[in-house]
Order: sequence, then C-alpha cells, then structure tokens
Amino acid sequence: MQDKAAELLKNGTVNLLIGFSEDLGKRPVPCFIETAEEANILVFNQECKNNLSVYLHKKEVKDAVKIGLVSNIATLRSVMQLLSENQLWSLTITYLTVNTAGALVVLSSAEELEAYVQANFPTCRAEDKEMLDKLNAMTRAERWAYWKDQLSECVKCYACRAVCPMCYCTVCTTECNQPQWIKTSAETSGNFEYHTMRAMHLGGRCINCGECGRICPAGIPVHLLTAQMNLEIEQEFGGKTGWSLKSEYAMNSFKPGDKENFIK
Amino acid sequence: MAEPFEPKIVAFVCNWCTYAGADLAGTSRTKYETNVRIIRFPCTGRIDFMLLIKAFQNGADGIIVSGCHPNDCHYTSGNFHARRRWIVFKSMLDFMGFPTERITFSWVSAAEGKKWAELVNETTDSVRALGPFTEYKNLDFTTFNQMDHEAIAR
Amino acid sequence: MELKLLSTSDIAVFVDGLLKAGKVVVAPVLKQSGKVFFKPVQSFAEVATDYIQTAFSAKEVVFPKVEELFTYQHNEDGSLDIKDQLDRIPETVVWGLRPCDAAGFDYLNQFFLKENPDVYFKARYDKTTLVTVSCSKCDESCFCTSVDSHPGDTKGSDILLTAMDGKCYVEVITDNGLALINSAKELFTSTDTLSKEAFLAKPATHFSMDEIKDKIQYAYASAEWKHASMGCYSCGACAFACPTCTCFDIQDEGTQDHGKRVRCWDACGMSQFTKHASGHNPRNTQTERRRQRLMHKFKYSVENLGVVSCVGCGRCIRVCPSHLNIFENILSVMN
Amino acid sequence: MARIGVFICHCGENISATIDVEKVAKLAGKLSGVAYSVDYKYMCSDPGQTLIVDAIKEHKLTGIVVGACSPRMHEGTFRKAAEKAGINPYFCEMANIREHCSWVHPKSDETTRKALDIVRTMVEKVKNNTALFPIKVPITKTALVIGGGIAGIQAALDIANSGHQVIMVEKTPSIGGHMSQLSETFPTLDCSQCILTPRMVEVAQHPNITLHTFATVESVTGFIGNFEVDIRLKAKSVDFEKCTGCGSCWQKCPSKKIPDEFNAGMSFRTAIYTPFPQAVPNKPVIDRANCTWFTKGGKCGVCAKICPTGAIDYNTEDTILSVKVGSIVTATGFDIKHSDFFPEYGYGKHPDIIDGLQFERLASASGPTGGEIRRPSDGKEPETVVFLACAGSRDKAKGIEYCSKICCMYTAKHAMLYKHKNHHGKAHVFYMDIRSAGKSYDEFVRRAIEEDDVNYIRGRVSKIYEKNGKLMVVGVDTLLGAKPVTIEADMVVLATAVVANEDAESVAQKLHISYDKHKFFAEAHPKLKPVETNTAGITLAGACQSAKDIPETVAQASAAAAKTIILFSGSELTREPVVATVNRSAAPVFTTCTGCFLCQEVCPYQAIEREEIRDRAGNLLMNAAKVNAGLCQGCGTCVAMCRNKSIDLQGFSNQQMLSEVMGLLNEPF
Amino acid sequence: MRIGYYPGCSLQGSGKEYSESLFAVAEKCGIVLEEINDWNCCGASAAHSLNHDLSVALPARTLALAEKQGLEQILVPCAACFGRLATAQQELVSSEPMRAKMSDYLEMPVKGTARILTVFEFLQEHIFPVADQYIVNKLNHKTACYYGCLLSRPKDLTRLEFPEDPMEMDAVMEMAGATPIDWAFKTECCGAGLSVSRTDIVAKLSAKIVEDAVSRGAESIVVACPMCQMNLDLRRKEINKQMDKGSDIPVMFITQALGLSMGLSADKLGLNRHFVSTGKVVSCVGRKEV
Repeated sequence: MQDKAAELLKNGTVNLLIGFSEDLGKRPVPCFIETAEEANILVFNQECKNNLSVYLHKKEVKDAVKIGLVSNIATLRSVMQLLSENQLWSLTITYLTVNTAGALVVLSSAEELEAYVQANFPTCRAEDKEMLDKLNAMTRAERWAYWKDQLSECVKCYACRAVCPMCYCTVCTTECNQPQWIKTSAETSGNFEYHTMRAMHLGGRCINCGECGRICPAGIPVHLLTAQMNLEIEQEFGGKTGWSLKSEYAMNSFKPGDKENFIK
Repeated sequence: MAEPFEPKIVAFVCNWCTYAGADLAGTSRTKYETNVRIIRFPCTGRIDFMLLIKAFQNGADGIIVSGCHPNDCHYTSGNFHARRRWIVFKSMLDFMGFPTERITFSWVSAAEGKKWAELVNETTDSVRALGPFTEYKNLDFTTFNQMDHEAIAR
Repeated sequence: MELKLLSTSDIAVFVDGLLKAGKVVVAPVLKQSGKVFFKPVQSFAEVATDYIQTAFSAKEVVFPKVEELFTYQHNEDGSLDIKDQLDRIPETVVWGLRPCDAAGFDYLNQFFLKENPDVYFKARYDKTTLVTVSCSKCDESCFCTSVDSHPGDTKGSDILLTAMDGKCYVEVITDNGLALINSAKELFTSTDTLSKEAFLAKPATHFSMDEIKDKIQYAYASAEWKHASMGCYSCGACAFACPTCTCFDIQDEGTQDHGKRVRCWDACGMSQFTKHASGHNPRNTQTERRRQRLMHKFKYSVENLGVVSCVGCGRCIRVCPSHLNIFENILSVMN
Repeated sequence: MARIGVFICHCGENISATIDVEKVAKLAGKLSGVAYSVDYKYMCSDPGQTLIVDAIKEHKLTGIVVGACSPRMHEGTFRKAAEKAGINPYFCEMANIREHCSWVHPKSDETTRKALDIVRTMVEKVKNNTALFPIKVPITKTALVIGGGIAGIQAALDIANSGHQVIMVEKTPSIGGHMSQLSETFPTLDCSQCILTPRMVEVAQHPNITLHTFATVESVTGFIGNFEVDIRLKAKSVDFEKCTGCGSCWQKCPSKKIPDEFNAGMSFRTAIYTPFPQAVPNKPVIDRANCTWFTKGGKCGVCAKICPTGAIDYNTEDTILSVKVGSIVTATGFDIKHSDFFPEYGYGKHPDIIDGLQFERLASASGPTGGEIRRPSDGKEPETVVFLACAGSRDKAKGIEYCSKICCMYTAKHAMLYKHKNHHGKAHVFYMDIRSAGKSYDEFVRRAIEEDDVNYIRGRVSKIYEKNGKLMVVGVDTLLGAKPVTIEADMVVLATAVVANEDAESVAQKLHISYDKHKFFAEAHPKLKPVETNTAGITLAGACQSAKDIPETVAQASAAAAKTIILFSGSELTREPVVATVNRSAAPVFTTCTGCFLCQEVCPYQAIEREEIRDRAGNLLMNAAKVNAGLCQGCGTCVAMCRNKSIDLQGFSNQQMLSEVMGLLNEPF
Repeated sequence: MRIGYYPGCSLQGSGKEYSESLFAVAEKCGIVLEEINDWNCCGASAAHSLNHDLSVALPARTLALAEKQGLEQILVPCAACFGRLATAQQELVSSEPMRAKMSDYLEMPVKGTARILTVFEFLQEHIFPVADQYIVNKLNHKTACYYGCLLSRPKDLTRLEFPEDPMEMDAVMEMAGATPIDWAFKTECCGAGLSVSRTDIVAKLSAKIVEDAVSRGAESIVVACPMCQMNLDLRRKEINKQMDKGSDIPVMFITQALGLSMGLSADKLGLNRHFVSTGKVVSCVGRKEV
C-alpha cells in the first residue's frame, strides 16, 4: 500500500492521501500525506477502524480536489451513500483498500467502487445484531430504563455526529435556534430528542460503520439506534444503504401498499 | 390528584381532510371530549416528527396525528410520505422504550365529523387510562443539575 | 497538615459514616458501558476501586454539564418572579478522584474565583471536600509528571489517600479535610513517617514545563499545527472530558412567559464556537481551533492565571475519536 | 416587539352560549405580546370589521388573532380587513373557537379554558408570522391541443377563435380521428364526414392554429402558464412544401397489401399513403415499416421517380420541436376492443364476425364497399345480421366493469342502416339493457324497433360457431319464456367495449396526470372539476377521460377551451404565497442547504430545482435546492423531509408551528 | 412431493378405464399416486342441493384424511368430484367458523390446505416435464378435445386459462402427435345431470357435440370427465338417432390417448372396453401424418 500510495502521489493522480499511521502508543491515527516520501508512515490493519470518508467533507481536503482514500469496506460503503446523495461532486477520489484475501485493491471510478462494494457488501455486524436482539427481547419498560440510563451520561460533545460521514450538514438541526429544535443543554430529555432526531435523520442512510458507538466518550451505543432503524426500514421497504450510486432513500419514497395497520 | 386526571392531547391535523372533518363535527354539533387541541397543517406530509417530541417534552399526555385517507391527499402523495415516516418513527420510539400508544395515527376525511368525534373520545379515554405522561417529563431535572437531581433522588 | 493511617477495611466504615451524616458522597461508579463515572453513591459498596481514570473528570461536581442559573415566571398581574436555588446545594464529598483531577480543581478555583468570582461555582466549591486517592496504576496516556505534577500530588486536594497493603496513608491537607477526619476520629491512627513513593505509579515523562514555558512562546507560527489538527473531527469530547476546560454557553429554555436560564458546557474545538452572526468565523479551520485549545492550556492560562491548565490526566487522548495525542502535538510544535 | 390584537367573536349566541367570551378576551389581553383584546357580537359584520380596522390603526397593532369560526369560513374576510387597516393580510390568523370548541362542548370552565388555549396558540403563531405577498406567474398565451379528433378540433377552434394561439399535435397523418371513420351519426343519421370535414379544413386554415400531424408529444416540463413541450415530428419522407397532393405516388406504389387502418383493416393501402380522401392535410407520408425502400434497403424508389415535384425525400429524419405553451388540452381519444378479444366468439377468426368500426366502414359511402353492406368473406349481401351490444362491456370476467355508453345507440344505428340498405334483410340485436338517455335518443331506438322492425332480443350470446356456411349465434331470450335461441346469421357485428388507447399510460406519465385503473385519464374532481386534471393547466376533452358520444365530447372540448381561455384572460397568474422556500444568506454561508436533493423526490409537483452557487470568478461553490414558486402548491412535505431545516414553508414555518406547540402546552398562568 | 389420489365412485365403476390409464401413464413417468385412505363419496349430484353443511362435510372429511396422510397435493380426475372438493375447500379456507364447525362434525382437524389438482394441472405440472422421453407413437389423426361443463366452470375453481375456449387438452393431444381441431362445442353440457331422469334430453345435447366434432373432420373425441365419456360412448345408439346420419367416432379419455402415444397396450389402457370401438384410433398409431 505504501508503494502504491507513493506512486499515486508521485504521478499526480492524487494530491492528498488520507490514511492511517501509528502514534507512540501504536494506535492507528488518521494521517494526511501530500508527498510520496511520507508514504512510508502508512499502516493498515484490523485496528484501523476509523471511517476516513468523514474527512472528505473537510475544507482542507476539498481544496486538494484529487484525493486518495485508504478505506475499509464501511468507508467505501459510506462513500457510495454520499455519492447517491449528490455529495463529493467536487472531488476525484482514488480508493485504496485491502480485500478479504488480503490483497491491495485500487478503485479509481465510482463504477468500480459500486461493483466492488456490491461484491463485498457487509452484513449487519454480529456484535450489533446480538445487542439488538438482546434489546428487542427486553420489555419496553426495560428498554426505556436502558436508554434512560445510557443517555443520561451523554454530554452532547457531538462526537457521534462529528465522526459520522452522513452528518455532513453545514448547520445541524442541533444548531438551529430559529426555532431552537434541540436543547443545547445535555439534560436527559434533551439528549433523548437529540438522539431520536439523529436516528430519524440517519435511518435509511446510515451505513452501519458503528463509529458513533465506538468513539462515544460516555460509552453510549448510539449506533444501535440507527442499526435498528436500518433493519426495520430494510425489511419494511427494502433497499440497502450505500448499495447503489443512485438514491434509494426509503424515507423520500413510498408505496401505496405500505402497511397501515397502525392507523385508525 | 384530587380531581380525576384530565390528559392534554394535541392533534396534528391536515387542513384539507381532518381539520375540515373537525369543522363538520362542529357544524353538526357532535359533542366530544374537551381535552383535544388542534394544530393545523397544510398536509400530513408537513408534520415534522420533532414537533411530536416537542409536544411530549412540553407536557402533552397524548397526541393525535390525522390526515386524508390514502389517495385522497389534496397534494396527491403527502399522506403516503407521512405514513412511511410514521411507520419508521413509531418503531424507532418503540425501540427506545417509548409508550407509543400515546400517539394515535388516523385518517379522518372532511366528511367524517362523526369519526373525528369518536377518535377524540377514544383517544382521550385510552390516554386517561394510561395516566399522566410522567416518564418523559421526569427525564428533565426536577431540580437544578443532574448530579444534585440524582443525589436527591436517592 | 496532618498525617494519619487508616486501615483499608475501615474505609467503607468511614464513607458510609459520611453518608449517614447526611453528606452527599460523589464517587467513581462502574456503569454497564464498562466506563467509570462520578456518581452520588448510597454506600461504599457501589464505589469502583479498580480503574485507571474515570471517563469524565470530577469537575462536574462544581461545574455541572448543565447548571440551572435561575427560573423565571411571568405572573397574571404582569409581575415577574426570578428564583435561583443556590441555597439547596448539598454538602458534598468527592471521594476517590485522582491527584490530576484534584489539581484540576486548583485551576478551576483560580479561573472562577480569581477576579469577579462566579457565585454558582463558589456556592458549590465551598460545600465540597475532595478526598483524593493517589495512583497505583497508569497507562501510556498518563503524563502528569510532564506538567509539574505526579501520582501522589496533593495539589488541590483536602485529603490524599495512598493505599499500601492493608492500610493507607491519609494526608490531611486542609481544614476542610481535617473536619472530615474528625467526624470519625476513632478510625484514624496518627503516624509521622511518610514513604508512599513505593506505592505510586510511574507514568512516562515526555517533557518538563520549564522547557515548554519558553519554547511555547514561538509555537504559534509552527507549521506542525496543521498536522496536529488535520485528524481532528471538531467534536467536543476532549473538552468535555477535560478537568480544566471551562468554556460554557448560556441559554434560556422555555417560553416568553416562563422557563429557566441554564449554563452548559461548550468546547472551543467545535466549528460553531466562535462563529459570528454574520457567518464569519475568526477561527475558521480546525488548525486554528486546535491551536487555541493547546495554546490556552500551556500558554495563555499560564500568562493569565499563572498556572498551566493541563494536568496530564490523559483523558483527551483516551476519548479522542481520531486518537490525537496532546503531548505528541505539543512536542511536535515545540520542535 | 409584537403588538397583537385579539378579537373574540360571540357569533351571536353560537360561541358565547358555551364560552365565557368576556373572560377569554380579558385573559387574552394579559398574554405577553398582546396589546389589545376585545369581544364583540358579530366580528364578521361590517361594524365588527370596522372595529378591527380601527383597533389596528389606533393601537398600532402588528398582527391580529380573530377568535371566531373556522378559517375555512372567514379567513379571507378578516385578512381583507387587516389589509384595509394597512397591515399585511398574512398577519391575521383565526382561532377556531366555534367549530372546534363552542359547538362541540357544553358550557363549562373547561370549554372556556380550551377557547383561551386556542387563542393563545394562534397568538404565538401570529407573533412569528411574516409579511407575505401573492405570487405572480407569467403566462404563455398559447395552448397545446394533443389529439386531432373531434374533441381536439372543437377545443382548438374555440381557443383559436378567442384570439389565442393553438398548437395541435396529431399522431396519425391526418386529423379527424374516429369520427371521420363513421358513416352516419345518431340520432339524426346525418353523414359524419359531411359535418366533420368542414371543421377539419377550418383547423388547417385557421390563422391562430399551427397543425402538426404525424407527430407525438415527446416530453412535458414546466407548470401552469409555463409548460415547455418537446414535440416529435415523425419523418414523413415527403416534403410538404413541394408536395401538391396529386396522389400519383400512392397510385404507383408497388406495396399495396398493407391493412388499411382507416377502413379498420377491411381493405388495403399502399406504403406511401394519405389515410383517406378528405384527409387534412391531404398529403401523403411514407409508412417506413412497410415501405420496400426502407425494409429492403434502398430497393424500389418508385414514388421518388414518379413524383412530379420531387417532394419525396427518403432521408428525412424525426425532428424534435420545442414549444412553450401556457395550457394543455388532452384529447387523445379512445380505442375499441377487437373481435379477437372474444374466445367464445371464435376470436373473430371468422371474417364475417366484425366489430362496430368495421361495420361503420362497410356502411360508409367512402368505405371499401362503397357503402353497400356486403360480408367480408365472400362479398355477398348478408340476409341475416346479428348485432351484439355489450360485447365485453359491463363484464367483470373480461375486466371491463364499466358501460361503454355509445354501443346501445350505434347498435340501433347499425341495425337501421342495414335495414335501410338491405330491405329484405333480417336484423337481430342481443342486448342487456337499452341505455338511450339523451336528447331524442330513445325515440331513435324506438324507430329502429318499430319502424325498421329490428328484432331486439334481451339476452346474451354464449357462443358463435360456423355451421355449413352459416354463423350459428347461440344465445338466450330472457323475456319470452327465457328459452335458448339459435340464430343462423350471415354476419355478426360485435359492439365491442370502448377502451383507453394503448399508449394512454405513457401519455399520462409524460403529462404528470393521473389515470384510473382502466387507463382513462382522471379528472381533478368527479363532479366539480370534470374537465381539469390534478395538474394545474392541463385539461381533458373527449373519450380519453371516459367513453363519450359526439355531443358530449364536443361539450367537454368547449369546456376545456373555456378553462384555457379563462387562464389566458389575465396577464399573469396570481397564487397564494403559501409556498416552500430554501434559505439563502450572504457569503460565505450562501445557504444551509447541503444539496443532497433528497427533497426532490418527495415533491409531488417537481417544484424543487437545482441551483448552482458560484463565486464571482464563476467557480462552482455549491449546489443547492431551489423551489419554483410557480409549481409549489405548499404541501410542505419537503420541509418535514429536510434534515437541517433549510427548506421552510411560508405561512406554516418551523418557527410558527413550534411556537404553536410551545404556546399551546405552556400555560403562562 | 407426495401426490394424493381421490378416485370417487366413477373411476372405480363406469370410468374404470380412466383410472387404469391414469395409473399406467403415471407409472410410466415414474410418478407415484397415493390413494387417500378411507376416502368417502364426494356428495356430487345430490348433497349440495339438499343440505349445505353435508355438501361441505363430505369432501371435508376426505380433505382432512388427506391432510392426516400428509399429502400436499390431491389429484381428483373426476370432474364432479373435483367440483365438490374444490368448492368445499374454498369454503373451509375462507371461513374460520366453517373450519371449526367441520372439525367438530368430523371429530378431526381440517384446514383444507392441500392443493387440489385437476387432471389438466396434473398433466401440465407432473407429466409434461418428463413426457417427451416416453412418447414413442404419434397419434396421427384429427381429434376433438371435449372439456364439458364441470371442468370449465366456474372459472375461479377450474383455473383454466381461457374458460371460454380451453386449450389444456389440445396441448396434450398435440404432444401425443394428434391434431386437435378448432370446434365450437368444447365446453357444452353433455347432459350428464339428467342422465337418469331424462335420457332423451341427454341424447339431444350429446348429439350436438358429436355432430359438430364429426362435421369438422374429427376422428376421435377426447374427454377428461367420466360422465362425458359415458354419455358420449354408452348412449351412442340414442345419440345417433338424433343425428341425420350416425357416427362411430370413438370417445376416449385423455389419459388413454396419452398412454397410447407412450406405447402402452390398448388392453392395459382399457381401450378395448368401450361401447364404440376405439380400433380406429389404435390403428392410426404410427400412420402417416394427416
């Protein structure tokens, strides 16, 4: 990967390469490389969980125009979803990833990307599924207690929003104050409305990378909310997020036959 | 509570069907419970789920969301979009352990004044039976900061 | 300044005694998320003991994430009621915070009280006693020794406990602390020899404040800031976990007729933080924001208050979604 | 700071009987932002309105809430009053304390409290109202008429005669439609072509009508008053400028075995052809699918050689013509089921089992038999002819539940025509019911029965089979002893069901209009808007909406024309300003819209467009959504869809709706 | 896939050749038919006009037994039996109360879920896929496929593609190498309903059928209903009286015809037990094309 990255930077296919390096503690740290010489700091392993596609919304990155993106499958999937939402139009991106066989794969067009993602499409992560089943098995009162306890710790640091590639709004609803939709204070009810809102906005768009849950400083598994919604939306209306280049957003379409047994 | 509990019910309705239906209930003098307060929208498609949350947060005990029957939408498809949004919103709330039976979804046409009255009565009864919606209000601090709140709660 | 011994078995007795005496005891509690939070406890049994660092610092006790400043209410006759609830603040003992957190209190104290004191902070601070427990363990994120502190530091504490086998040293630093001890004299035996070093953790030292203090003067223009910040997602995790970050935001919640005014945490790393109504933002890039945060910790606070406002607890390193490392950044911009 | 006025109406007793109106007015006066509050017996009365106008002026009110009846009743009234007082009418809101309160609840404190809640809610709303101004949309005063049948012709002439431009598009080489195929017309038996052809010519010669035959509508974009239509002009292979219509080309054309559509397949035409002698325009086109030159790659070419003016050009290609029109009249007509639809009648394999249109051609003086009724199989005059009404119509099993409406009448006509031409012949009609409602329609049927002694048998026909040269028509007579009857016929005419054109669906989709399950186009309201569609600016005329006879079709066509002329009567179209808008602000923000365009798909009116925001140098900075106020109908579905609240709906803005909720639930005292 | 088989009275009596030939063909194609144990009368002709419950209960019992036996499909060759079973099934499936009532009557649970096959569906789904490898003879002759009333009505039960002009048997006969003619009496009634009370009418009705078939050059009539076969075959004397000139056109079961083309012996197929000799057809096997 280092060699390929160096090559891409040298021949000008890529101005800026986003990948992983390691800090003193040997933890993967996102790194931004502009010259071939730096390529040797690149690493890519199981620990490289960050969804680097988030950085594609960053001003400094947009300015570089030609981007190399070291990706895991979740990252690629989120790029797919972003493209289907008319984002990233100003960038030309080359994707570097490693397939299940452990070989380096370089994708240089949206079409290649689509083909690769559809061929290697991830299923709902086992640990999430397990957790969801556990929660769904609970009584509703138990679920309420569970989320109440979890969300009471939320401090609205918005890390979940910051690491989410789908949260690319320049002004988030939480920042609207005419009217003030979401309380700025991190009171539990405010936290509830924030996370409900976030889940509603991401349901059918979230690509289940699970980053929001992984990085929450309070350890709240917020990713379960969107994971659950995706499952429901998928079985209710079909369609997979981050699957196709054209928008298949379940929430802006409808079928006359959608269920309405709950409507009086 | 000394006097019996009277729930606050907010109705989010579309202008063309349910609002007109409620008007019809009025013109035909159909009596129903006083607990409901109507907020008028151009179309169910306009109803933002955040408004429902805000209503509960500000003390609603029950909510009615109602619009035109499928295929009757004044704007052809607003109610279809709304319906899909509700399906997801409802299951979402359910997953968070939220008592979704406090929200009544329904179709009430401009001709169904009677249905509107019945809907209000049924909803009022069921919410009255559920009692005041304290779960949600209690999320807010009864006192002035979370830790004190928890401390005092103990 | 007194020095005492307390047998490990009596710790529970002491804490439960405090609870009986009607004090609120805020101590580390292990929650289902596997993280440790400061929570009011009902008995010592709930208190977590085996942890390196809590998820968030104890600053919440004196500087809550959301603080209701007052409530307001329009009356039918047109009059207006405004109430605060300072008088309801309970006597609180913070149990088992780390020396770095305690040092954080020392800074908070400076920040909120030095000039035109903040009544809300003061009201809480005056009712708070800090019982610190020195660190027997540390991880690669800890770096207190790089910022003029150490795992057995008494700075900011009222009492410092250092566990040895079977019993623990009790260093009583303030009268507050003394009063607390005296509430249960019988448990404590006096001693005059203090040798706790053997029981303290040995975090790595990456630099010394002396070298920083002068090098930082030239850091502002460093090109390294960009590298130090490119990975930053501009969330507020580090600031909210930090024992010394004090940025806040004041909001009115409610309607024109009644509601409350609240003060809640804010973070200088957030993209909207310095944004003007015009849409212009003086710190428009994350580079500028990250620089601001670090420079504030190591330069501005030293200039303004005479204390470095980083206590080396390492929380910002642990919580950072993109694993940004504060001391690595500092080192890089120094050189 | 808002200065709101609250006006509580007693509505005589209607409100004050159950609500303590004085109390409501008194308490409303104490609400923050309310500068003036009063109650009055009849707010909608002249003195009531004057009271409001004066109060606004005197107390410098910035907005008013009228606590009275439903806004659906008097919103207009009070908004006018507000305007009269010099404030923007959209600063007036109504609190519905009659239909939603006083009329549905008993007299009680609870009812009064509810009334106050309703008023307070609207006060909170009006505080956040903004000045709105009606939207003016320019109108292109040209109409497009799709279809050149009698419906299209009528509509086109009416509009053109009112002085407006008309563009007519007809897919076949000539206008005239089905009516031009008919022999005589009921109930007067006057010759169809005699009454139709003059109007066809009038269309062709009318200075305000541009006629495009052999053309179809390719795509329609835009909105009422401002449609942009692409018309596909199919390659005629004949230069109409040069062509004189002499006809020597089709006389010489060697491929002569092409079933003639105009004669319903009962005769043949050539590959280069004019559909019928009186065709308008009376110039030929080449049917490339059947022309040797095109099928056999450049062989033949006779017509080109023969043409005296050198008008034949094999190399012409389809061209797309883009036009701007203000309204569209859809008059695409109908089709009928053919005898192959009926297994029980042998799929019409037998040449002497024909459908209604074929009989029309047989009976028509310009038809294949020159108007003599002879059986297709052997050209003999049929001695016995059986007419079947309701062939397919009103038959669930056939998937056609509806009545085709015209069959009863034309079957009677057919029977008569046959009798008139073959005096010794026998005519039998099998029918379910005779539906002859219409001016002198029933008399017409009676004439058939009584004067021309057509034998009407009430019953259905279960099968038709051929036996030694005869068509055995096996049916039942449900009146005379309900016994099976078998008639040995020489020819059978099926009055087959009227159905929608097979391309109806695609046409509807191009026009963005809806259609019923039988593919007939849907009117906007079955009773009160029978001519409009649910797409503003597009109207319906004739059998494309449902089966119709000629008088009905002409009437509806004129109605559609009237709608168009009404639209064209003003210089521009005025619309309610209740529309969505996407926020815009100064650089560097421009807008909070992120350009995900997920809102585009929820809009039922294609009102959301893409705007490219560029810097002075012309570099593309961002894409953002933009609402076309002309198209937007104000449903607000996009508003609820927008994640970061970049779209808002004027008159029902986020601020307003949330304030209502907050105001409603937070009682001040 | 386990296929059940319900013979009903006819296929054990007057229509014995039908079942024989059916089994012969099935066996040839390696398909096993399991007779429903302890099946009972379907109640045709009488029950439904006397007592509604009874008319459901009789077939319901058979269905219940089939379910107990674990059969997913039931082949009911007899047109009348099929009508009754299918009707009863519809009632059971569409009405919970009815199911309850019947289970109560029968003292065993009945759901009515097993799929009931007409002989056409059986041939299409189970024989067609494998047939051509077994077809050895071409029945080179013109044949009239006669469906009768009960196999074509009501269309919702019989599920023919074109109830007005069915083609299912024609397809089979084409496969067997014969040439089905296009004629008008495919779905006419042969009068079976009156075959006891008013034989004169039966003769009239059947005569029309035979006459049309013959007049259009048919050399055989193929049927799929035991009653039709009986009427057209057994009553030929009376039928001939009704026609200007009589006919000796043979009437055989579709399965017999198929069996013939599969090289099975006329004897095995019961072709030699008809009243009107089937010799012509048997002899046309392998004759040159018509």
